[in-house]
Amino acid sequence: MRGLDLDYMLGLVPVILGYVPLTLGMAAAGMVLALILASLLAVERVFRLPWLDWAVVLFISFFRGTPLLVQLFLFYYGLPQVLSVLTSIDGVTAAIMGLTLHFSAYMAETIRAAILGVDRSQWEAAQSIGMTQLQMMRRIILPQAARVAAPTLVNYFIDMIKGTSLAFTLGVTEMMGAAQKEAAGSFLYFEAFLVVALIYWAMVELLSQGQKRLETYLNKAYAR
Amino acid sequence: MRGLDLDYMLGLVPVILGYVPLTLGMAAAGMVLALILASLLAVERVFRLPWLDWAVVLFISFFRGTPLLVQLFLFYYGLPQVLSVLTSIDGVTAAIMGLTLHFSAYMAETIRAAILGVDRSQWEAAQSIGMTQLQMMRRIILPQAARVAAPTLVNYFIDMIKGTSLAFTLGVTEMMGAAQKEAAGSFLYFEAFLVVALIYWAMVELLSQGQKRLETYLNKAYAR
Amino acid sequence: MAEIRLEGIVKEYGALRAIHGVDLQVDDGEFVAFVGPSGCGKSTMLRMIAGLEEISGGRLSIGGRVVNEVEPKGRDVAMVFQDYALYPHMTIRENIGFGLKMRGGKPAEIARRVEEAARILQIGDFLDRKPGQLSGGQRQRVAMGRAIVREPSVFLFDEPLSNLDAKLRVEMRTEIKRLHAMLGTTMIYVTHDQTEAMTLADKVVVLKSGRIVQEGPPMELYNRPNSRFVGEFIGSPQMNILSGILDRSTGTPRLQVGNGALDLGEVPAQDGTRLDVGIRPEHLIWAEGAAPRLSPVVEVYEPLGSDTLAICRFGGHEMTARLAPDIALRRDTAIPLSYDTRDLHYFDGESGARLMAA
Amino acid sequence: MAEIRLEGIVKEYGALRAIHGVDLQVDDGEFVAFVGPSGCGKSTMLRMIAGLEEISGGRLSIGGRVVNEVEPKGRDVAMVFQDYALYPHMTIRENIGFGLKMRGGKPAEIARRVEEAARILQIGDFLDRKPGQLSGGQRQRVAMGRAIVREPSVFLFDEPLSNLDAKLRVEMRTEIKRLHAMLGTTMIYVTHDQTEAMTLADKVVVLKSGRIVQEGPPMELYNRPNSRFVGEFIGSPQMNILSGILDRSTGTPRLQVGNGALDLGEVPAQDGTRLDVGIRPEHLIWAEGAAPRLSPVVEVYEPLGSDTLAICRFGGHEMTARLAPDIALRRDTAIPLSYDTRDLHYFDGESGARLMAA
Repeated sequence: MRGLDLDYMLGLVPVILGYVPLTLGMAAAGMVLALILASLLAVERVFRLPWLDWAVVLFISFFRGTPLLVQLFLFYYGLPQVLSVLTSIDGVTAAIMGLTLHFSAYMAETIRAAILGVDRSQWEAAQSIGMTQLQMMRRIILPQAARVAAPTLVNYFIDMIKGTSLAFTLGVTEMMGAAQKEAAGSFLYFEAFLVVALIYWAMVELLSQGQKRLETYLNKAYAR
Repeated sequence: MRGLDLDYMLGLVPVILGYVPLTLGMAAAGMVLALILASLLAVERVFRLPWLDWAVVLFISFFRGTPLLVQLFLFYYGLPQVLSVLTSIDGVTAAIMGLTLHFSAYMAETIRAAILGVDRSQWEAAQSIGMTQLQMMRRIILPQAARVAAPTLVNYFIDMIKGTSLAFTLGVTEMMGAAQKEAAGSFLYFEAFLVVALIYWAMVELLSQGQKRLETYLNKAYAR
Repeated sequence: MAEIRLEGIVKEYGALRAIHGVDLQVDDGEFVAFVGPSGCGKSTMLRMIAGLEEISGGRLSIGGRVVNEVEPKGRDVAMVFQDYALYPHMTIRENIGFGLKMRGGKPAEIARRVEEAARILQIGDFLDRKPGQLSGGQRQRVAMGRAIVREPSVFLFDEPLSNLDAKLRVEMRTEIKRLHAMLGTTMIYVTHDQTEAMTLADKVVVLKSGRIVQEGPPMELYNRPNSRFVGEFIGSPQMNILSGILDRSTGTPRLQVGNGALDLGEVPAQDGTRLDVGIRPEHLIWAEGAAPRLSPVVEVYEPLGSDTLAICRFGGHEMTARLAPDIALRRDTAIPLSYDTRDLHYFDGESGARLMAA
Repeated sequence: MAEIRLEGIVKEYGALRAIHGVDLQVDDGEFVAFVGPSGCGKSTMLRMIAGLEEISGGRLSIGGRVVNEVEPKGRDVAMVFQDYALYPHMTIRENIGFGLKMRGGKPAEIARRVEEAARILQIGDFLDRKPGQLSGGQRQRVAMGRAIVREPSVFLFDEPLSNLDAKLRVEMRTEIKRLHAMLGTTMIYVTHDQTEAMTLADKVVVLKSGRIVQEGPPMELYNRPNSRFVGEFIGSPQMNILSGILDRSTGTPRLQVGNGALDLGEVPAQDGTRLDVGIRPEHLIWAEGAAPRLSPVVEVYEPLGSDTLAICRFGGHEMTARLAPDIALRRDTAIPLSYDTRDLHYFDGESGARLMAA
């Protein structure tokens, strides 16, 4: 039909790159919050506190069991209708909230598996030298679990970066939104979305390389 | 602000359920195509054919490295601009195409890891009784790899079902699209999206249960 | 003072009884080995003493104090685990000193005691490495160092050598024996390997299905097993067992086995009794020239260098003789063997219990 | 006819040479064991014979035919793998028959041969189970069945028993020996365990760093090791080595070791030579009453039942004596030992080579 307009693409790159900080900012905020929430959920799942466990199980199941898009729509368009505090929620906040809840459910399972993966004799050795449950968790179990979980958690961070593209559907002008707006003027949709794709690809590739190095490093430092 | 309109929700359930076949149909079609494509990619990655390997690596990296949403927009809004055969592509086809390519990249890595996970001595034992590469693959390696990969592949199927929700952004009236339209009339967005979420949840829960049983069964039948 | 007393110790998992009321006395400074096939309850017993497993019934006292309800840390015991249980994220120094640090020891005092433990176990060179950089044998030493540094009154070992290869196992066995000689601390050692139990312990406790079958010094168990089970379990190669019928018709007692007969010594049993007669491989003596008591056929023979094992067939039984390495053997050939009837063990053919003179 | 000849066999991985030109003859029907510490190249050699590893140089012939370039299936060999390599998705019957099926065997003929192999190995009861349902020993039998059924002219075993526990290992060892007696097929067996090599093989080949150090019948290696390495590697407990200086000043040759001296026999070496003298634990004899040749101090002792090992210290060396079980030993006490000088082994103090009479 027509050739690629490379000049247009080249010109678009700095425009889209200008939105990278927003994308990374949303992902980073979501990651930090999700890590905290996931750790709490995971520790609960390990100790299985009565009266709390079923709620945690339900929470994890719901956020793993429904699409992120549906969750975002529910928070941004739906929830303000029934919760007055959320009436003036903006798209970015809703996106971060949605990413946090969605990924914390996944990450909780990863952290839980890593905690339970620590050998039983490690618990017992700690117990026999007289540590409290909390000391054990903090000094013995979590440092080991963190190393096991780290590569998977980095993977979730990568997924989260990709997940920020859904903020676009909440009307946030992030990379996709900006590309859409640009293309609406030029009508060069293919070029615009391709630029977005390539920038995402570059970000993810960089992080994947870092993750691979982390994995190699942890495997080496942590050989048993 | 206001209470939940349960009557409305109950009335909405059969409406949304009517779109479940479309969702499952898209996911199933995508899954079948992705399985075929992923197996081919995985086998290539194991044998590393010269002149093809770099292309497969690039393909997998691109489709894992960019958001599904961006891929769908690229195929539906962008690609028809430069490829005339795609001019009249409809949303459902574009969604299936996008899901196939996206998930085949992930599944290829799973299948490849499962193949390489089969003990080297299994290859050698097969080799020493004089099987050809193809016989080995078909009779010894793939049956074992399939069992290892199956639970993860079912997980990807679940992810694919959730991924179909993005077809909504291509203008396809699937579950989300239907809910959106309904809610546009009643203005009960929260209720509408909640119904969609609950139906997704139910579908995913059912499949997860099945997956867990499959995993237990395979672990038992396959103990070493 | 760290003698240990078990009185009627019971362990139940729901309706399942794993330990059936065990009584045992471990003296101060004694080295006791629990040995038995897998599932006999030896590890469960150790874990109850360590406080890692609750006691369902009976009384456990350490150093005169009943400790059934005492937390592990309050029992003044240190346990060495089969998989070492080292903390992979800490250096060896930190691993060894960690218990003291958690108890609020002074840094200078901790450092001194870590150095001392490292000296005893010859691991001073690795103190700043991580466990992942050590070999299996070195890790096992560190695990022992972590126990030693706490200066407990009892050491508990849970199959500590079973992850090591054969050669290292023999070396570490000697190390542990030296350690006991040096420290003089009470030690309880769990193993499934009878050689380890025999070579290490002052007292060997043989367990089976949650009960003590026999306890005593190694050589007592070896020379006077109280049952066919202990006879076969202790000693390598295994004791030969010949099952047959006691025949007193010719005056001297004989065992009818297959279509042959074996001379016996004084058996405290009646004519016609079903009998299992045991004889250890080294008690079957080459009887060239002399009149052999039996002439089994060699099936295979295995030269070990210092001895040769002849695996033979006699009266439908397989039996092993330990012979001098310079005897020339041939497959499918009968060999002349004899024995001293005082080296025979007599077990009841039904219960397997040793037959004792009235 | 399935003799195997290796002539100048070399294996290189890039610039690294793993096997340095090995020559070896394996006769038809012979049972040969390759033994050595890890990294000595024993597995590489076996894999080259199997065709699983390319040969970098030299000539390999099986049954008189050069097979350097022949595919594994064309060599008429069957290999038994350390981890069994059973196909987990097939029943035992299918596992055993699979190779025949792939070669286009007739179903009736396959069934007959599977049944025959199952009978020999006593696995007839498991034929319809999956490998996952079998114990380690049973799986090992199936792996052997898979090899037997093909009726190859050579069996290759790659550490087949190393995943089994000690007791089962001894049992299966005897089984393999019986199998060889029954089939009479040429077998090559790789192991790191010198006991397995000694007990199984007609000829033991000791490897070190990709070279054959010594080859010969088990007892020849045991009685006349050509180097300190072989002397220490073969035999358990290990040969004692005393390093010192040869002293001929008193007329009879003696070894100056620490501040003591040992009587030697006729040593083909000059006064003042650095010497490693080897003596096996069973050649140190209890010398109560008689004048002992040495009086080492017992550090620990280990009763094995049939014998007791005394681990002693003498002239700065650790040495082990194998004594009768009824000798009473005490820690930190000197014991009177003697030996026959004909049981001594003399090795060069520098090269470790056995000193031969000129």
